[in-house]
Amino acid sequence: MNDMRILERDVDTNTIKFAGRDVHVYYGETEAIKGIDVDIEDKTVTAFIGPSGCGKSTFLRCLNRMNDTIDVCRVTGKITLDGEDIYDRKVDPVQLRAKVGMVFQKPNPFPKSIYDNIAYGPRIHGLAKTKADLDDIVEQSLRRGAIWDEVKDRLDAPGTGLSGGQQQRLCIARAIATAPEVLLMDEPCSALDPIATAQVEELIDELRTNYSVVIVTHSMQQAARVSQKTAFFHLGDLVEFGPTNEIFTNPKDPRTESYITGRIG
Amino acid sequence: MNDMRILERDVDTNTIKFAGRDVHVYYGETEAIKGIDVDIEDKTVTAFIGPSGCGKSTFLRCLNRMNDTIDVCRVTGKITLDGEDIYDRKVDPVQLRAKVGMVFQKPNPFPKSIYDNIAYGPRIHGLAKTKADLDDIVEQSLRRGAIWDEVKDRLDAPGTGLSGGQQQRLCIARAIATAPEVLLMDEPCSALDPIATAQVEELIDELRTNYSVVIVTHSMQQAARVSQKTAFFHLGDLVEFGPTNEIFTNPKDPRTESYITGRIG
Amino acid sequence: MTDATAPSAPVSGDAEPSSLFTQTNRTKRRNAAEKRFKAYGLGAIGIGILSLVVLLVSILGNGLPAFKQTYVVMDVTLDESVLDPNGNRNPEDIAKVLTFGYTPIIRGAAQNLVREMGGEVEGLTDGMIGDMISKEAAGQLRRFVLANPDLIGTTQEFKFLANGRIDGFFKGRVTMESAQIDSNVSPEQLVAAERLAEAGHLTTSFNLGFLTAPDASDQRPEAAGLGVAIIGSVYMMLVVLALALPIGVAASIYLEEFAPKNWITDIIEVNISNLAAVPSIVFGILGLAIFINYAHLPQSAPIVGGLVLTLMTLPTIIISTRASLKSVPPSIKDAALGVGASKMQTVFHHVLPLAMPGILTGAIIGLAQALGETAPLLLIGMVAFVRDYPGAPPEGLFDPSTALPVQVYNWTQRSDPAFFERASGAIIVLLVLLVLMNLVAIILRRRFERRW
Amino acid sequence: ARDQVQVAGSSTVLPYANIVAELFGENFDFPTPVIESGGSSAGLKRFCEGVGENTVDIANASRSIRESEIQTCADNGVTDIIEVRIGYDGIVFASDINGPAYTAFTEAQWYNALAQEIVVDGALVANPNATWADVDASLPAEEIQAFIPGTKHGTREVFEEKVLLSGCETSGAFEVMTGELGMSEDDAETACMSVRTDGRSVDIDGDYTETLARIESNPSGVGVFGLSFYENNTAKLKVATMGGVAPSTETIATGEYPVSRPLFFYVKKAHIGVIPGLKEYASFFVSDAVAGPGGPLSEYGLTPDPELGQTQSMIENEETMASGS
Amino acid sequence: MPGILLILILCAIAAAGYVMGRRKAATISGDDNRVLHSNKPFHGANVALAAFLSGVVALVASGVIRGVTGIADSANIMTTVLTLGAAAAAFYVTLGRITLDYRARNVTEQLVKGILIAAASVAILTTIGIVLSMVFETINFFNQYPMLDFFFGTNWTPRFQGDSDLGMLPLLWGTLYVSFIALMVAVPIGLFAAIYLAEYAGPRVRGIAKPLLEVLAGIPTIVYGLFALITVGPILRDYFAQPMGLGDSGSSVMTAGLVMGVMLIPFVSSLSDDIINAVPQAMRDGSYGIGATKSETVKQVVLPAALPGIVGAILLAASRAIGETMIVVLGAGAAARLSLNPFEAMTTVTVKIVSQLTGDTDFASPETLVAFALGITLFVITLGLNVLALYIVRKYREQYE
Ligand SMILES: Nc1ncnc2c1ncn2[C@@H]1O[C@H](COP(=O)(O)OP(=O)(O)OP(=O)(O)O)[C@@H](O)[C@H]1O
Ligand SMILES: Nc1ncnc2c1ncn2[C@@H]1O[C@H](COP(=O)(O)OP(=O)(O)OP(=O)(O)O)[C@@H](O)[C@H]1O
Ligand SMILES: [Mg+2]
Ligand SMILES: [Mg+2]
Repeated sequence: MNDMRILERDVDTNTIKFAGRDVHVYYGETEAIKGIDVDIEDKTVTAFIGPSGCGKSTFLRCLNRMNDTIDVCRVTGKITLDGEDIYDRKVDPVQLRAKVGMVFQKPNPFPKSIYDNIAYGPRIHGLAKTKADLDDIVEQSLRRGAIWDEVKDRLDAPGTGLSGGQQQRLCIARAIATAPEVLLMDEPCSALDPIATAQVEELIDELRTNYSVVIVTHSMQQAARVSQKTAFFHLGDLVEFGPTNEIFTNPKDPRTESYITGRIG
Repeated sequence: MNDMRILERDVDTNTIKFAGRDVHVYYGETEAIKGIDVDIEDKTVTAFIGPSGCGKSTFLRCLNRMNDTIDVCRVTGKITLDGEDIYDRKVDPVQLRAKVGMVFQKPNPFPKSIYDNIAYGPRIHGLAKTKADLDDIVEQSLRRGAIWDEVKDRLDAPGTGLSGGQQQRLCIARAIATAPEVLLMDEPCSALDPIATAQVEELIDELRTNYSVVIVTHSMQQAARVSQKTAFFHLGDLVEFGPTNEIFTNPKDPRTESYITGRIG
Repeated sequence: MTDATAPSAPVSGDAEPSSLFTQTNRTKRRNAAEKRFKAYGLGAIGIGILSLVVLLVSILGNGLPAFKQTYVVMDVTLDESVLDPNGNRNPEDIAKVLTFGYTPIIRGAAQNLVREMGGEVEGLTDGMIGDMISKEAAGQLRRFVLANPDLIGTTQEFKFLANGRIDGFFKGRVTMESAQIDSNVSPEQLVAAERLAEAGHLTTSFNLGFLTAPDASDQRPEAAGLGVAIIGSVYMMLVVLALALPIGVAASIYLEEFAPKNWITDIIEVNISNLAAVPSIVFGILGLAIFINYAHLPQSAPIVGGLVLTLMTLPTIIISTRASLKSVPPSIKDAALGVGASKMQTVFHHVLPLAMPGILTGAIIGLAQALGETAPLLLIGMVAFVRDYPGAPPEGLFDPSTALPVQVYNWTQRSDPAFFERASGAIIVLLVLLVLMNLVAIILRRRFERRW
Repeated sequence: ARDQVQVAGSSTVLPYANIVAELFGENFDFPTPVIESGGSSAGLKRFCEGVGENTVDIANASRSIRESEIQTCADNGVTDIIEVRIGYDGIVFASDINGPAYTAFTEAQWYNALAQEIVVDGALVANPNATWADVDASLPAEEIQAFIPGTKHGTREVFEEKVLLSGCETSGAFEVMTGELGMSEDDAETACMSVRTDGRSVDIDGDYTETLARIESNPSGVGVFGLSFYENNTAKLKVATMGGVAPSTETIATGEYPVSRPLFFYVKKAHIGVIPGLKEYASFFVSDAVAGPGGPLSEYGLTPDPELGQTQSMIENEETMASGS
Repeated sequence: MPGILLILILCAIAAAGYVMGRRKAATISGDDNRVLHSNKPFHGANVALAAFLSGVVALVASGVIRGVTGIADSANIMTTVLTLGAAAAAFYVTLGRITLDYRARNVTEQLVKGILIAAASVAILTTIGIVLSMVFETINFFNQYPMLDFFFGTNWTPRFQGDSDLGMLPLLWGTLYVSFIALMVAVPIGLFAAIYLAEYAGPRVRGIAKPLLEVLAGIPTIVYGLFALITVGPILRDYFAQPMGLGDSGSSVMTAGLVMGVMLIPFVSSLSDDIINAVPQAMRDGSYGIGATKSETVKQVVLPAALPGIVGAILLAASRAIGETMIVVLGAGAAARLSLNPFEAMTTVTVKIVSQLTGDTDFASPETLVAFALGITLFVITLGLNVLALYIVRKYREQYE
């Protein structure tokens, strides 16, 4: 199903996918992101790390304009996707979000059945011609989300009746079911046990060959394991951005260093 | 304020706080907890570990009868707190929950100001005589929840406008504000950065001197760091329960071992 | 939000590591408050249901008799000299004999019947006997003769309505004592009626006519029925349902989900709540001005009534729909937007289903209001005396008709007490219609009512 | 095109119009006319809205049309109006059948019981009477509690003019006011017709059934009713004589019973020939068989108009108000 | 009715448009949704909607033209031609526009949004209509009656012959008083009932009790009125008013208010119940987890979160209370009076609007026209109250996630 797209995409490698220039984000009066410049490459996993409340989620939500839904939130500066300004008035945020999928920090399954949770995206995007196609997409997504075994017997049960970690994986599966070009994941493994975490990390790695993935994480180890690029945020600033191994082994900014060395576990 | 309590409690040490006997929990037809016997000691940190969906949260919610709020949920067997059956018909779940506080897996701040989020509990339990008392409790709780610095200037802002990790710490602060005898924490550090995690772990350690703490975590390291006892859940069974160092160094059950050794990070 | 359980209790009392079985004073107080609170809730529902029961009992008590009716069965000789004076069976000539001509025939037949039974009732005059039969009978007989001209000259058996007072006698509304002082009925008539009943000429049976017949004038309460009113009400509800619900929901969706939040939407919001407070008769003024005087729609027509009621129910539906749209958690919307659903899709696929219970509640309450409203119909000509049935829809929507609440209103104003019973009967019909109409909504609502 | 006659107007005329419409539908091939109620005022307003299918053909009225209304009509193109007087409506004073013995009243007693201010010892004072016995010792010693038509009712006009004003005059109060107290005739009339507002007199904006219900829940009260309403409820109400005359269609027809008023309907001439059955309905209404003595209308309580024949010929010739007067 | 036939034809055109649009989109994309900007159904819906809406707009426009110019029935042909022509044109144009990049979804959604806006403007148009249909007569009234006397007069005594006192204050007072009492009954009972239904009752009790309470809203008001007059009024008079020396009127503000309150219960209870039910369970869990009782949770967490909806429900009830006539007529009597005593008869603006409009007086007289002035005044006053309510909601609104 998805192969055609994938083939087409293989042409360009590691070009810049997202470019942010002087991005500021305000919640009402307070400035949550204080002027950020960043280039996110295609076919790369980029990790956002930083202390809680530093603006990781906020910036992540800028990348697919999810911040549009918060009344008090205002974004200035320029963010481009494949060279096109995503905050341009002509850009259809819906189309943008279809390209740029998202897994939210708090798992938010639809109050529908597990099946419908996954099938919703493919349905509205017309990705399945037949019911069998759709069944197939649902199964594949759930498998890749590492939750198929747990839910295969209860696809009709409500998605909200799952455990915390299951909901999180359901949301991951939901996000990849629409085959987006970029996947934004806000702490996708926070509620997962090590085994499930490993499976999701595998998935991320697999996605990387074709898509671009941005992941917010609090686990330095995870960032080190899965990402090629790491961005360190601090109090709304992008303090440091570079290849992951460099950041972890040889941080340039003292704040980065203290954050990384202050690490635990 | 709380000192009086603490003094009196110091008398008995490491007695059994919670005892579960043949506890089964059903969601409608499906059995989520399949007959568990467990003794949770006072002044001890007990960690619940196990793969996602194995029933940790479910069992945790049994301990303060939060499962009462789920219509389809049914609990059988016996759970005692200080020797008293908490599922006895004469027991008032409200009083139970005042004694047994809880931090939920998904942060759920009230749609109120940050101040009111914390003050709510002390108010209903009448823990503060004056406004100053209350201010004091709020500040202390937020400090211990490691979030005071971030929110001290915006106590009137809504709690729902915080970042994911901030909300989680707010909920921790909210839970300790009522000074419960037992604190149940469902993955309290999942959305926290390492520094905040360390602070929360410190808090847990501090609480241990007077209270009993039960914590669900996916991080083996965290379990090892903070807990004295560890329970390993698997598919609704309590596979192994014992002193933390024993479980981690010398697991008796092959399932425990494979879970622990399969660990990552 | 300050609370009754504000910090006031001594802390030391609680410090005791207490047993779960012994409640602290504060807990006792809080639990007592809890019990009280719950009792208030139960009491509130109790009061509501009790009121309902009281009202229903009184309605049923007054109205159920309307579903029964007393009939007189008797033979009538269709006298040719009166009915077809020319003797040529020409329908046109027969039609020239008005009901005034038929009345003496029926009265005569009734007199014969009573006299033949023997056992003179003292003081019973011929006039009194004639008055025992409904005035409706003449019309009934005339229709029969016009339809069957060949039967003129023969004797046929007819089942006529008994006069309202006689009917009331068999329902307990009229008694011998009351007849004594009632100038419209005499005890002698009642005695005669009893005899007729014994002889089987006077029977009481289910009153189908009450549901099917059109209204009747003040002189014939026994003949008055709800046929036209039921059709009119159903037509109007069709119009309201087809317009108010979609328009109301669409308007709410726009205002709640799409409209920019600025002073214009504030004005619209205030304005809509304000429309709900506009007295319903004002909507009648509006309907008269717009639909009849400007758009030239016919008077007394269900289409106009439906349109006016639509405008009147819109605020109710909009307010309730908006309230429930507002209560859908934003995280659900985020989830949908996050997988690339457009705002429109988000609303229609996720928000609306979650808001459905509130929308249906609005519909239930709005329709209840629309179904029971009289005042706005006053000005567009539907508070009227209509005896011809409107046609089948859609044309029938433009024919004159009345509505159930109008019939209730009219009947309670009539002087003959028999109409009061009919009015209560009409209320029963109205409530049954209401429940039937809402049943779908109630069942649907129960399906959507799930807490996630 | 509309094929039924459309009538609007007075709720006092309504029952009579209903009876006629029903008979008309039964006896003719035309559809039964649609009779709306809502008051003379609203009916005439609709009537005067213009000429055309979406306006009414006939307005029922419990009073004659006013000059200003004729003007409005004319402004909207409704120029030719046929005025039809159908008979007289008697207004009676009745009380609960088991209540106190209110059996005979005079206008003066009503004036003294209900006026805002009455003349006592040559001076105008706020009405001090609390019981009927205060007004006249021959009346029962019961609290005054009168249920009279609301100020929007045509009946109220009759009540004020034919009972209060005439009571004011016969009791001599009017003379005192215009004479000793030096009031102008207009002021005196207004004073005579002002009803007390301390709750002893209750305005009924609804219909006679409401008055009846009020009397039932307050049996010492006296209410004002239409004759036909009373005749249908003789089992619940007992009527009082006025000035010694008992109300009945006969006494009203002869003018012995003082409190009555004429009822009318107005036909839009421009609709005759356009709306089928309009003229036939009007003629049928005033035909002897219907509106004459012994006809269904008089049976129901309408006092037949002695000059019915004139009205019939007026309709026959389609004489409009202008051409008629 | 040719109009209905025309609408049916339009529906048929729309259906055809859907099928053809969808098919064309499928053809040009080789039945692969991913190369299309918009999903196939949107292309279909786009054609269908465009054709249908153009037709309807043309139909309405020609109707308005007919209404304005007064061209009679013969112009029906013109209407038909115009309507079908517009529909066909739109059909052709939108079908032709379908390309791979054509943003059918956006266009369709714009069209739908247009429909939504049109629906929302019905409410606005209604308001304008109401104001327009009353303002001229109101001006007429004020030409005949001094404005100051109307607004500030404390005397309401219309006379049949004219020369009346038409001060609206007693009516306004009555309106506020009756509504206040009705709300004092309906709001606590309704709210408590809603809370019980949403938080305490099991699904079965709730499934039965809620619809039952809703029947209260469907009982014709005349029944309530008679109940007030015959039952409640005498009881209040005999057991409360007379023993307390507060007068002996059978009909009183209290009677009408109590009975009206009962009628309004479902307005508050049903709507509030839905709103309360929609508050996420996590909110409650948070509160229970701290050891709050159910009632504390309801009072301090659930109700504040549900406040906007509940205020909406109360406003609706208040609106009905202000607009109600029958109960007031029968229950409260018809006496316009400024008094604090709840056991005295009073009347309301709405009642007087109805009675002044439906009586027998001259329709051009101030006694009739005052109804319009009353209507407009009431409109303005309730507008003020609504602004106040909006302000309160804004201030105390608590948004959950
Ligand atoms: N409300 C519910 N209704 C039905 N099933 C439920 C509900 N909540 C949990 N379950 C099921 O019960 C099982 C145990 O769930 P629980 O939440 O206790 O898992 P957990 O150990 O906390 O997992 P995690 O680490 O993912 O949070 C899971 O299979 C889950 O799907
Ligand atoms: N809706 C909102 N309204 C107001 N302030 C907000 C809102 N959301 C976030 N903030 C504030 O913006 C800042 C950045 O928040 P953000 O959610 O981006 O943090 P984060 O880096 O994702 O933190 P975490 O790791 O805790 O999730 C925080 O100070 C937070 O309090
Ligand atoms: Mg975050
Ligand atoms: Mg869990």
